Amino acid sequence: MRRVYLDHAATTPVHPEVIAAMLPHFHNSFGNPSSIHSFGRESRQAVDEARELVAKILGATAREIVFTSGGTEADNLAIQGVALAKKGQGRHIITSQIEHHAVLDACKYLETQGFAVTYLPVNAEGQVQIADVLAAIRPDTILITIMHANNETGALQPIREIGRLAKEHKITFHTDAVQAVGSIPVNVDDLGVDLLSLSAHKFYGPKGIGVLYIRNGTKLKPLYHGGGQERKLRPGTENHVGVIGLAKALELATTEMDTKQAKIKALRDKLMGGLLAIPEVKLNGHPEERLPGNVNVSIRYVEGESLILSLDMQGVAVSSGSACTSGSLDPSHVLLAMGLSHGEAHGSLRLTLGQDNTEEDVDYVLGILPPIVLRLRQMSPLYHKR
Amino acid sequence: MRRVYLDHAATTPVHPEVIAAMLPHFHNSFGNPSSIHSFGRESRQAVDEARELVAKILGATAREIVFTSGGTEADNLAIQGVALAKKGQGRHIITSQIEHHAVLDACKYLETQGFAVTYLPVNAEGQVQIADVLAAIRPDTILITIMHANNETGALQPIREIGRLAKEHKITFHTDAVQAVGSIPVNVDDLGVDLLSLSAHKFYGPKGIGVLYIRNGTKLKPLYHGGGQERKLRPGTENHVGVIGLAKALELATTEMDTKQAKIKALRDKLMGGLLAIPEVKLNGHPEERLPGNVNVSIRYVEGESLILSLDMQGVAVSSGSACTSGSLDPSHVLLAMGLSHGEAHGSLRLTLGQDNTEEDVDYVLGILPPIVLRLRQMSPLYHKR
Amino acid sequence: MNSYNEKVMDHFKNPRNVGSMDDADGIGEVGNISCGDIMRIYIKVDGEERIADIKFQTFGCGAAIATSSMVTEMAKGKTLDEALVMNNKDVASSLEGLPPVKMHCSNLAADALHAAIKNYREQKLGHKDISDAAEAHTH
Amino acid sequence: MNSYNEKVMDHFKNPRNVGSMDDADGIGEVGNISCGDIMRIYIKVDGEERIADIKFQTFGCGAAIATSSMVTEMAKGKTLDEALVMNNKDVASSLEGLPPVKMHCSNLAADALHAAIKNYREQKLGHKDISDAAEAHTH
Ligand SMILES: Cc1ncc(COP(=O)(O)O)c(C=O)c1O
Ligand SMILES: Cc1ncc(COP(=O)(O)O)c(C=O)c1O
Ligand code: FES
Ligand code: FES
Repeated sequence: MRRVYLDHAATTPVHPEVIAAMLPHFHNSFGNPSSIHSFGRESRQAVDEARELVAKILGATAREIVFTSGGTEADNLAIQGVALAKKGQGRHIITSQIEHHAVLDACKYLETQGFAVTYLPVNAEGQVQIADVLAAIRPDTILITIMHANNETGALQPIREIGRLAKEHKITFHTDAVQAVGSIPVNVDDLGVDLLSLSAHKFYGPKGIGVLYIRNGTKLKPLYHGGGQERKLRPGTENHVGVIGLAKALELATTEMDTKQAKIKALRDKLMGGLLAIPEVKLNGHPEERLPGNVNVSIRYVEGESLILSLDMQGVAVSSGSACTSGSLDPSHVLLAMGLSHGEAHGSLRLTLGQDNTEEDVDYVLGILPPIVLRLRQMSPLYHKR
Repeated sequence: MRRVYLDHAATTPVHPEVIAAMLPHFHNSFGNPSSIHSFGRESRQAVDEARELVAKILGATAREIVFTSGGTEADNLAIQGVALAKKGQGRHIITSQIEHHAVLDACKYLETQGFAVTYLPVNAEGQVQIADVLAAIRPDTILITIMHANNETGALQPIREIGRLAKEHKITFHTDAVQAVGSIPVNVDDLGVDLLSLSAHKFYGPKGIGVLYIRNGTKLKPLYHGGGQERKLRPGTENHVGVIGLAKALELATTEMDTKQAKIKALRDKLMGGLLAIPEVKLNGHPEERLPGNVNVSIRYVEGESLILSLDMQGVAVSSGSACTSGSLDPSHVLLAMGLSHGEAHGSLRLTLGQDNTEEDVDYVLGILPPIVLRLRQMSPLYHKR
Repeated sequence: MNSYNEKVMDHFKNPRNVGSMDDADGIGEVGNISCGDIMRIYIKVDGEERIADIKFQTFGCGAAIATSSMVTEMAKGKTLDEALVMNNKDVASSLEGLPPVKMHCSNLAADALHAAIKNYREQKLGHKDISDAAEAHTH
Repeated sequence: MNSYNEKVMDHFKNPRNVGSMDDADGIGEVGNISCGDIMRIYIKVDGEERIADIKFQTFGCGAAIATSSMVTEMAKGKTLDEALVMNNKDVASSLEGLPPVKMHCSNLAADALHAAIKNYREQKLGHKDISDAAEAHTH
């Protein structure tokens, strides 16, 4: 059976060149980067080089790059770390209703610790409005955290504008760029962010490794304590293999990014067109200002999981809502925030394309999906009631 | 030049069979374990199997195993997590002066948050005394955290006895078994622990992955928040490759452990004998109750780093103090707690053997070390003053 | 949540008794308040108060579809009283279990059946018209 | 801390002027309070108050040994007054830099030299005996 992977927003396969870059460091150059002997120095050098490379690509300096165990940790370190460091100055945080759970749940935790959080709404296209950010700013606002691109709809947020506002008001600004990095250009100065999270497994790197970019001078306290690694902000023996893989993956993803992403976007547009040609299918998120690989549609009268399972039975991997919230049954908080009805949110489908997808993949999906939709609709009491 | 790695307590090379077990999961079975399609289910199954295996080896059940990004995170999750969960019941914690920085620094952090910590002394052989534990217990003691084997001297601690005491007094008991797991048998029921930390890179697994064992019923709060992974105790996309590698490494390390460790111990004893034959060299830590691969000696009149560099110039990798505290200049807190003088602590050398070391390795080290010691002593003002 | 057993998958792939009924004697519809999914059951009752025919329509997840299919299989041929003692657990165990987070999905099945029986009885007593199917909400 | 440059490693591997002096004109010993390491410098002073010969003994890390070696090289042949204006930074930069965490190690070098000069001058003034070398403590 043909297998078509259209869930690159959930995770990506590790690129063969990334595997090749990591491989020698498992068994040959395996030293602890903190050891002073030659085995350790080799690892230290590899970590240093990787850090330089990541910094260069993001427009940062090496000491502003802190490696974490992934996006969730980077988000938590940013949000809880700033809260811990600045709680003397204020206890108000601004975020949005469409953030990833790593951000939302960190904020909800802080609410239990005496912080006040404003969850900004979004418009029907899934975008935060800059006027809402401005209106939410209070004298005691210490942090704004708004994602760069949404993980469900791919909708891009006005990070530059928020960056400018944050600077004017001297508020620390974090962006969760986990979905953006590797798909669109990301430069920390251009965006005007103080903190930025990314995660390697979203751009053909390994799982379990990410970065928190921390602009020099940003006040932040660590969440856990131990050896002096990562300037004490994230102690523990460095996962040097992961770091090497992350840097290599980032380098590959950002080399000829325009060409690669244009190809992905062309396929995506074809897929989007085909899906929207099915009756009563509606696009979620902004039609243009979205990640090049993302389509998100609501298919009326059909429930998401049945759709995924049916596609899966024919070899096609897609998702509904966010794959990160395994076991969650609630309809997507992102789509609800955009004003979708429960039924529309529950019948959403996210298809996210990647570098290896082909036109045949798109044709295959467009071929099998309509009969599946028809079958499920015929099973649905809502379809008959309409 | 011959290269001899004698720093297995700092980290180990990943075993070729572990690499082989991980390799297919980078690019082929790469799905996000939380995805419901077949790519996700494959990863989920691999993670589930790994969890079962780890649980079985430790004498635990699968749901008691929480994967973390390493030993430092496991220690912090255990200590801060219990403190957060039980602060209503009491705010006193008992630990020892010889813990790893991941434990010590987590405790020191809690002291700034209104907790009281007792740092138990050790005897001259580097072992915590059970009577001291008993004497330290207070009505408001919520946690005892004592390491299983020390990372510098390899000295084994009376975990079973402390486990019994903790149970009698209904106090949660955590052990940092990062150095013990893979070198000696570790069974959670046998030890009577509620929480136990381990880290894969200490037993021929990859870096950046560890486990916190959490006995059913133990109260613990997470340190960061996000998706529902690892029963919400440690959210974030699972590093399934790391998990698979950890389980495989643990399986290999615990298969025929007796035979493997007896071989290591025999080499260690030869090395230890040879080192102690050098004048004014003294063993640190208990002569018998120590990890099979560990030798730790103080070489009088000589400073540790110069010794390491000199050995490194001849291809031999060893350490002084703990490799985990890169950039730290203080003499080992462990050796000072054992009553060593500053000079003795500063001239300590830790040699830790592993599965691949040979008799030739030991002979080589015993051949080159005496002239190095002599040279450094002749450079030392202390040697001349004696 | 991502591993249904083979029996569940079989009922998801080839659901028994899907469809509607123009001349149903009773219709039950329930909505699941945990997730908002909806199930509707149509029954045809014979002279001995047995379920002679049964059909379902479901807007819901894989587990919801599989349990709908299973409950119709189990109910067919039973008397109404027999059908009323069947509960949600029975349906789940006939499917050889559901993943823990999916247990709540099985709540729909027996409840929709019971609602259909209730609807049939109310009509017989002349309380209600067939056209407004008994609607109920469950956990 | 784990990457010394080549120049530092050269001085560590082949330290210049190691040893003691039986007939020293001045001896300086300093201990580093950051780490407890110890450096001792012996000088022989000629009639023009020039450092005719110099030796060191060090109990310390790689950086301590390399800076000891470097400071003796730099001091040799200088007048005492010239030697007194040399500071720790000069030594570190002659070694083309030290890792940040090792900068404090270079504190020993110039200080030990200055202590030796002080010891020589105090003896000349008859204040002190050669046998108790001037001891100082630095950061
Ligand atoms: C926007 C966003 N933020 C954070 C995360 C969490 O990253 P990780 O899975 O590396 O913990 C994800 C994906 O999982 C994401 O899509
Ligand atoms: C006893 C002990 N605890 C904790 C750790 C920390 O583990 P990790 O390096 O995986 O963070 C180490 C080693 O680094 C250790 O030896
Ligand atoms: S999730 Fe709604 S019935 Fe299963
Ligand atoms: S560490 Fe003591 S002098 Fe360098």
